[in-house]
Amino acid sequence: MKMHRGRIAAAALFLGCAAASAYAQGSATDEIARYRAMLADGNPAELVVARGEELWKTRRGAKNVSLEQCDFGLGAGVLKGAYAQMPRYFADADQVMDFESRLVWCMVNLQGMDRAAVTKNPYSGAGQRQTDLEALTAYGVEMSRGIPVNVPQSHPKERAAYDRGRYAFYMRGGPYDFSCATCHGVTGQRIRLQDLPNIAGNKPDADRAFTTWPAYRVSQGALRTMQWRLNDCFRQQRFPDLVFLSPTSVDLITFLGVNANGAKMDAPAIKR
Amino acid sequence: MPDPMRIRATEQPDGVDVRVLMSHEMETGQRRDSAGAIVPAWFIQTVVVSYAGKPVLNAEWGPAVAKNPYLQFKFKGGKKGEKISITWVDNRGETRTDEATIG
Amino acid sequence: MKKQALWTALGLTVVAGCATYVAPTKEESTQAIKSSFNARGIAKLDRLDQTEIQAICSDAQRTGKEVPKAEREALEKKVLATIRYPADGKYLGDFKSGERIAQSGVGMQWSDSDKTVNGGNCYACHQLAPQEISHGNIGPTLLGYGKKRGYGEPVVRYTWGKIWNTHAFNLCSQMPRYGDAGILTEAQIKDVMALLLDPNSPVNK
Amino acid sequence: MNRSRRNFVQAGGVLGLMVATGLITAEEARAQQQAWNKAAFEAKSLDETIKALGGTGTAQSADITLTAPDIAENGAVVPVAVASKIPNTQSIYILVEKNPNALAAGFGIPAGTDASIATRIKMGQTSNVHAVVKADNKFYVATKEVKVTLGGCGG
Repeated sequence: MKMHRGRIAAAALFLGCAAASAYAQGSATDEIARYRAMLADGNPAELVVARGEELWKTRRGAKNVSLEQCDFGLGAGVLKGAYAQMPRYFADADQVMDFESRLVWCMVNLQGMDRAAVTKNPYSGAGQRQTDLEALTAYGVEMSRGIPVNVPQSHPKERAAYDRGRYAFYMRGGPYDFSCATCHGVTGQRIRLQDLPNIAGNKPDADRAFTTWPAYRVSQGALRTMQWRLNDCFRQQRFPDLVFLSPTSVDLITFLGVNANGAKMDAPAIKR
Repeated sequence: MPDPMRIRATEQPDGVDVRVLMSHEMETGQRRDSAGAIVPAWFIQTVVVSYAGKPVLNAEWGPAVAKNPYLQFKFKGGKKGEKISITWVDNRGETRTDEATIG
Repeated sequence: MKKQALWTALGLTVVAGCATYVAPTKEESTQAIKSSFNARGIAKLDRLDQTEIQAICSDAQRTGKEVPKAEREALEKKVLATIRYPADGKYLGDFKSGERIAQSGVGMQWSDSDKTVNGGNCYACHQLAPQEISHGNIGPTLLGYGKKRGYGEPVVRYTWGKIWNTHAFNLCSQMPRYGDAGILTEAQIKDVMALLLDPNSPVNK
Repeated sequence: MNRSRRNFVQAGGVLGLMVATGLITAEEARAQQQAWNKAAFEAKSLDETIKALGGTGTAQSADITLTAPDIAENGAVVPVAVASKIPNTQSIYILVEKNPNALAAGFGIPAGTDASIATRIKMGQTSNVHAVVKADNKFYVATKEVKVTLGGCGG
């Protein structure tokens, strides 16, 4: 707990730097902001959330039960606020799990589904219906809207996940020599016209990076989850394929979540 | 069976504000799949919104309406607690009708 | 707070007051990463094996400690010696083709194929031709590149080297090694050079 | 079933077509779909589209407000709103000059409905967007350019 406060304080120190190097925003970026504001109302993610809620309450799997008794860390059946407090350590699985990992765990252990089948195609392709995992995750995060992020760092495995996540964040590799920090380590940077949140060194940026995922991506016409976000970052980093629910995915989500502690969840959001 | 629409209809001083999201691919007929084959056009062609048995909006769309279409408009004379109904029909003849209560 | 800062700065494995916690070692962190990726398409697992410079620059950024000057300069000098200049002595190609290369961001992702013609994606980070408003700011603006610096031999040779392997001039630069890593062909680099250094290029208009 | 054909026709059928009318049901919408104006949606330009809608030409109008961003971050979703102050507005159309087919959407506005709609369209590239209004069987237009930008780091 002490550690965790320390990190918030450290992150807060960077606020001054953020103000000093104000975003380089010309008229083009102002117009992009206007474009985004025009899209804010009527987020198609609502359609996916509605389907997720339906799936949540439907009896499915070999055991023919719903997910309503799944334990996301706040007790069996408590979904409200759970996403904002994950990843966290689960004794029954003896590992740190992000929301999507725990969702799959419940589909397998509670509903009796086959893990390989459930995780085979986690992300919908172009022109395909959103997957059940995407819909359920959308509903899950909607149930944390407005709730402050509080990703725990009390268990040693939670802290190890953060530290490994931080290591992965700075690891340059591949033919382009990119790391996460190449794009997300300096305040006020843009790729093309897209603002790049400085995830490690700027508290408002770090907050936004965690609290606005999952999001409906208009460029893909689909809701995308945090697991997808990381997978697609690594694809563009020219790394190999980040495995769904892999240790590094959970480690990085822990790193992102802890850096955003205290900020209010605002997802599913809508993005380019 | 297509997914349900999300409809918000709210009474305001100058009329009933209607906002609708529809779940639809809106394929243009220009996109190629990973095998290089053209994905056939598939899009909503007609939307009808009605209140008290009368149309309050009609729409005809082509494939250039964005995926998961959004529509917002206002009509006069609607009362809180009453229902509006919305139907869409696509070029495959698939259709969906949903109702919402004016709030 | 002080201890926290110390821990962050030095990467100490044990934190006071949390005696039961042992932070993962570099090896453990690396192992976790290697177990988390699958080879897919053209992106094989060897991409996770860091080069010497990748490792040094990752450590520097993570710990907030700059690479010592002597070490940095020695490495830069080593890289400088590896730059391959065009055999025919011709540095400039076609700026129109250079513009297309600067616009394209594809290549070397697992979603690309070995037949994909790689782009340079220059606009992702740099301003170039004034007509393109959708440009990033991770790198400096290159608007008026030749006009400002002149078109002489030293500028031309430096620019070629910078594109071929940026680490010769700035060890931990974020820019890809377009020539050294085989991202662009020699002919493509000539076209990008022309975009920067042909007086008729929109960049210099 | 209170079938009131006249009501609907007077309100101005979509795209000026005579459409099947009646109580608004799925059947009604299906009937309208049968009358979908293929020619209008296959037209390549503003002029061709107006012709297919039964008009002869358009007049610029300051009474049409076309709201769209100057720059769209992504062409797949471009928010567009059109409001008309022209009396007796019957229909509103949204056209994109450089799309493969110009007409994106048409809206029939019955009496009692505000001549003001908002929706989202696709744009293949930077282009003029036209808001066309049909009122008293005449066509009016307002135009605005929307720039479509590229984004991301892998495209």
